[in-house]
Amino acid sequence: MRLKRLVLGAALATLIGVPALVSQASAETFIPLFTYRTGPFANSGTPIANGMHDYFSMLNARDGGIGGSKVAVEECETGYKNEKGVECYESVKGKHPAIITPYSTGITLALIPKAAVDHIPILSMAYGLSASAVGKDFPWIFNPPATYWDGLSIIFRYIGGKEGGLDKLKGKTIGYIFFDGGYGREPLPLLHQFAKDYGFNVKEYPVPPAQMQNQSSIWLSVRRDRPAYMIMWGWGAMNPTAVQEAAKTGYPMDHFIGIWWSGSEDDARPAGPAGKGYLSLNFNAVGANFPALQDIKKYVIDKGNSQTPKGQLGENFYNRGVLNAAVIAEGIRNAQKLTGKKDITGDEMRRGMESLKITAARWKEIGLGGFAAPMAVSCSDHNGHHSAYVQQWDGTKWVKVSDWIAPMKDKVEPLLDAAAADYVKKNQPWPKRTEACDKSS
Amino acid sequence: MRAPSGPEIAVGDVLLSVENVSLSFGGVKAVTDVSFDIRKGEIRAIIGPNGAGKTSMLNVINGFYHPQQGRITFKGKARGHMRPYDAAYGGIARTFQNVALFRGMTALDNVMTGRSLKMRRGFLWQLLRHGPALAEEVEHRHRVEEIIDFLKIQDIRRVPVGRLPYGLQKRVELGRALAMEPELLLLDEPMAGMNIEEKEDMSRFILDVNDYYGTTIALIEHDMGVVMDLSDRVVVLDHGIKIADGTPDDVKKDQAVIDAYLGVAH
Amino acid sequence: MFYREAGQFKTTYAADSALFPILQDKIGIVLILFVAFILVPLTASDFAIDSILTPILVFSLAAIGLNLLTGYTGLLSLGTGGFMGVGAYACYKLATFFPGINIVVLIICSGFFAAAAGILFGLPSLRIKGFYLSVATLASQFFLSWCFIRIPWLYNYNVSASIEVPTRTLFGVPVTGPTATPATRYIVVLAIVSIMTWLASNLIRGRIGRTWMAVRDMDIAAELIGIKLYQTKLLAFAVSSFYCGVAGAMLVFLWLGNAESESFNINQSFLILFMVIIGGLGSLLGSFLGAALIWGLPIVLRTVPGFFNLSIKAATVEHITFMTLGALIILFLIAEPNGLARLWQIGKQKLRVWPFPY
Amino acid sequence: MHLLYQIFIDPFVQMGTAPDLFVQTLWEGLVTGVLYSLIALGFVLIFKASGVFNFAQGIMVVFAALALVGFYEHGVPAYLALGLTIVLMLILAFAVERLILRPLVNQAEIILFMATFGLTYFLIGFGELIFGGDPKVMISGALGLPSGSYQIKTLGGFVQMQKIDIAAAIIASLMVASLGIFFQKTRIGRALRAVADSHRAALSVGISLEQIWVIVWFAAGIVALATGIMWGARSNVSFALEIIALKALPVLILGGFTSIPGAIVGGIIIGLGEKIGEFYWGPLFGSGIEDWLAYVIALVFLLFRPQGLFGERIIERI
Repeated sequence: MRLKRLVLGAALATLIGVPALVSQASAETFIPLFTYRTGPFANSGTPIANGMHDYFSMLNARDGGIGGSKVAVEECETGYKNEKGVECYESVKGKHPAIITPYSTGITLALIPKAAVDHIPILSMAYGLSASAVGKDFPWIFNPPATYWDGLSIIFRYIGGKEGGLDKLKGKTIGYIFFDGGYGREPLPLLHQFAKDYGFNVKEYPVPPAQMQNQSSIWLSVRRDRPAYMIMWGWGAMNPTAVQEAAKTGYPMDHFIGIWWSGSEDDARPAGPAGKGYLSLNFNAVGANFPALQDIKKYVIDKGNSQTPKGQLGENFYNRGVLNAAVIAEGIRNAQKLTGKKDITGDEMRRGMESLKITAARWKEIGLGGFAAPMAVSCSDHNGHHSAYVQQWDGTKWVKVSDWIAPMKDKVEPLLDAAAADYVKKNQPWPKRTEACDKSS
Repeated sequence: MRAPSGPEIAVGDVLLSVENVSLSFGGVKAVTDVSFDIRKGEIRAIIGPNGAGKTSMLNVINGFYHPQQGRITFKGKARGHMRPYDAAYGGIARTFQNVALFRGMTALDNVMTGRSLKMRRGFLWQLLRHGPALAEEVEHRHRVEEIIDFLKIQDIRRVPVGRLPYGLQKRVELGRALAMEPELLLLDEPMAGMNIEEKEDMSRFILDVNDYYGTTIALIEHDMGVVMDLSDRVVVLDHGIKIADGTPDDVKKDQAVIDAYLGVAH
Repeated sequence: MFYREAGQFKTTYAADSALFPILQDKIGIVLILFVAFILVPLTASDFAIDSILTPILVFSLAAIGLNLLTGYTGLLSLGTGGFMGVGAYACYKLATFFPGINIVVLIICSGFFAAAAGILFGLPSLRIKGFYLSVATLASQFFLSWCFIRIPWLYNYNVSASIEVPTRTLFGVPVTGPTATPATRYIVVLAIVSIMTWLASNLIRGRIGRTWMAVRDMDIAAELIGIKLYQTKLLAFAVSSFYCGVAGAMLVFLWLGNAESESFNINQSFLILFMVIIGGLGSLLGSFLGAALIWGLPIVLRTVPGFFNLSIKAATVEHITFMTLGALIILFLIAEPNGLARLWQIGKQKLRVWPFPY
Repeated sequence: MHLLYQIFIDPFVQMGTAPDLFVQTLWEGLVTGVLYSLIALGFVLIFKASGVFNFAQGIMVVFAALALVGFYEHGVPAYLALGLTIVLMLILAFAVERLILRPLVNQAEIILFMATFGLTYFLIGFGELIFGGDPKVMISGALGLPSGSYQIKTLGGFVQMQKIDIAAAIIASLMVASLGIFFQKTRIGRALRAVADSHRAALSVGISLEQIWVIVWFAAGIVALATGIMWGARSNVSFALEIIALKALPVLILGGFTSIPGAIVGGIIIGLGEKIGEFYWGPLFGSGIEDWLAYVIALVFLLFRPQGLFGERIIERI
């Protein structure tokens, strides 16, 4: 009886005590980070979250923020779930965020229509809706440095280089193993177009979300179909399982190429020595040998202000997070320059992002020389279609094995424009772009 | 209790006849070649020691079990393979040895379910619960309230039956069967586990049902006194075989019956 | 003292079986509706409406759907998410084919598609019972999720494999799409949920509800008093799926604005089942209470540290939320296995006899 | 016509023309089936003795494996970590009995079922809080489990068998055998069987119900640990494993909720059916049908035998 009363009391107290959500940041730039350190995708999400968080903390500790404005970072745990992502968005949108990074294609898709209404820019760095690169239709969405279609075309350029020409693929089979959701399905149209152009066959191996760790029959099929190359669009627990199963079936690992989201150390490491040779795309450097990363170590990690475990600094996805944060920081600086204001809100941030240019010299200036390719975003092109490189797992770490490879813009852009037009057509009435372009872009 | 001339005058047309029915479960014989009939307006008892196949017999009559052999004729029509609700449609209602009420529902709702068969308004009207649907509901509520008055369970209408004492549950169950306005009412040990007062009440109700509604009743009962007082005719089963059939007085004197009850070896 | 029914005599059976037979309850419900329809949209913040109230209402409707099947008819289903998905995708296709028809009409119509799916996957219930049946519904869940991704026609061949909600208006005001305000969407959801709850309460108070409960409590006896089991069960599947389907359509069109196959996965089914059991099997009110607790509790828990100005890591908060939710579910079950609705009833009973203990 | 050929002829032609792949598929199906069986076994143990449909079995698998790796990562030697994890599972069994089962005794099945949902949530949060949510690499090497594989050149190709899979099959058989001996030969085992029939009967053997609950939950915990090690070694240890545990449900449907041989045979049928179905018929549907195939197999099966593989025919009484 007493227990009953206790429970009742506790329940009532929590229900009544719903606190009002009012808090207003002042003299600072508010940047919410949608992260996931829980759930089946935590392996991919955690290092990225750490990288983003640490870079901003470092800027605050070392420089007192960006251009005199402190960065107020708030993490919102999404667990990679769309509902949670939307909830996070609703809970931060009243606090005037400068920019939002959803870190999930599903959440990005849900936020795209809202962004224009609420005037909040969204940075989906090389994920999300490829078509959102078209600035005329999606003024509020940014997805540099490259789209998935760019990524696929880079993979094919690499394969072409290895084979001595893409025409050599004629009559061969290319296998495509992918996370069976929007993310993994997006490259399919381009893949099939390549198949037509170069005369190869495509074998699709979809991995349903519930089967991420149960891929043995898929790899048996791979053994039967003997594809010349395997291309992977995987995420979360799917990646390490795929690499392990590939090694088990004896698939030649140096013919197995993952997209940039299938290239974390944790993806290749569980396969042990058998995973040696596995390839993946990347657009940021690995390793901690950069002044900015050393500053992170000095100002943040060594001071105990970080959740980063030992050894994660410099790993691929950690650096991906750093890159993401650096792009945001540069966007803020650019916006400050354009507007002359210190604290940046969404409207100004959009202008800052639309004329963002990070040259090799600028990368060097911010202590990240050679960390990533030069990056430029314009009012009409919110992506830039930049280069990426191929890295190979040597059994303990990633090694860069190719030059920076540019995507096949001629193949990608028509697809992009068609996709953007299709999106707009299907979502009528889609708001026409009214935001003016800055001159500098 | 019953007028002495009962058996003779209560004889009417045959309402239901059971002919050479056999039923077995995977080799175990429950009922073997049993035949008897039930006449309109009578109270017919089925008695016998434990495991005699009495309940199986009732289950056969209302279509819950399908006999391997034999034939059942109800209201002059032989019935083929039928489902229990066919029996219910035909006018056979039933109570159970271990009360089979809908435990989560109130007494009133339990009795109201007995009216389901008679309610005609379709799904859309039910959704709106206005006009004809409400009128129908109210009309049937009147009939149900009559039964509730008749069984004197007015005060427990709103109580979920799971919380009622056993005797009252039995009464509610009788009410549910009566709500179906059956022509033939099957009662499976209506007085099991009751004290003497409750038994008297229940006997009264059974007789009243028989008199007042003219319902034909077939009942299984262990209490010989009750059986002899209530019933017009008695059929006796033992190990699935019919060993006697006749008026209570005849049956009482039957040697096979006495042996069966005293457990004389065959 | 104030909550007494003494002196309120009913003179007709119709009044006796009314939804709120007691005057105080009538006043109460009018008050609640006033607050919900008028006060809340005027005063509550966008976050409160869009992240707490609207989802609670949407999930309540799905919970009512599941409750009709599991709580009232006793058929345990783990396929709620799939049926919600059928509603959502049906609504999306309908909106594509009939852009001229009002979106609210389409949302309701999409329920019929879910009902058809419910009947189809309810067919095994004729032979299979209990936990065994729940596995049959699990099959429907996984099969439907698979369809939502593998049949591109369902999402109009969108490259993103997800469905996007176009802007549609009602009386000139946008109710779906990004320009619809949270308050507008909330009012539409509230209206649909209120009406459908009322209809459900009509059903369960009448013949159909009684036959459902009879099948739940003792299917054999129900059959013997003339209830056709398979018709009754299939009707329950159909009505239940209809409710779930409408909830699914509202989830996409009036709340999230976008969805993919994963929005209707097995976890969604479990979430709704939680709501039903915690709220109370066989209680419409319980469906609301359960949805409010299961959806609202994590949000409340997440805001608690901020309330006390504690800086706890987002992930830690999430872990603790999980633990607390799990512990609370167990605690509630121990305290009152019949759910929040039963607690509510006990409270009302106490109020009725107050200040005397009995 | 072509479709009919693809459905009814082509798969069998493939089986004939590439027998090595067919044998490999059978092997994969068998190994997966054994792992499904192990999860189902945990369910059966608990259901048999306490009538609780333990939804948390899947998360117990993850929790046990996570704890094992977690201890090891904190510098505990592998075998000691194994011992510590076993102790942890014992503590869990005690806690479950004391905090969940005892207060909920005599409640309806669905309430207990729901309580195990609560337990699932709790263990997810607790596990991630203590050991972290990031996936871990199973310490199969440190535990002395074999790695690498045997390649048998045969049938015009080769059949590859992972040593860890062979070990999984052997350990699973040992586990089943020892459980069988435990149930048949020991006093506690007999009591457990008695309790499955009647709780009062168990009391007469002189063992309290509470003790029995602790024992079965502990046994289920050990089974979960074994499952976690084996499956963790195949991919890695992460919370995504939990969803695979749902596959135990169709296994239970086939084998019945109370039959240990049923769980084993059911698991193997589901494993084989799923792999063969996916490999030979999957491409017709664009692959990836494994997601629901197991449930559909179970469903079709149920329609013909509602009582399951080893269940007795139900005679309804009233």
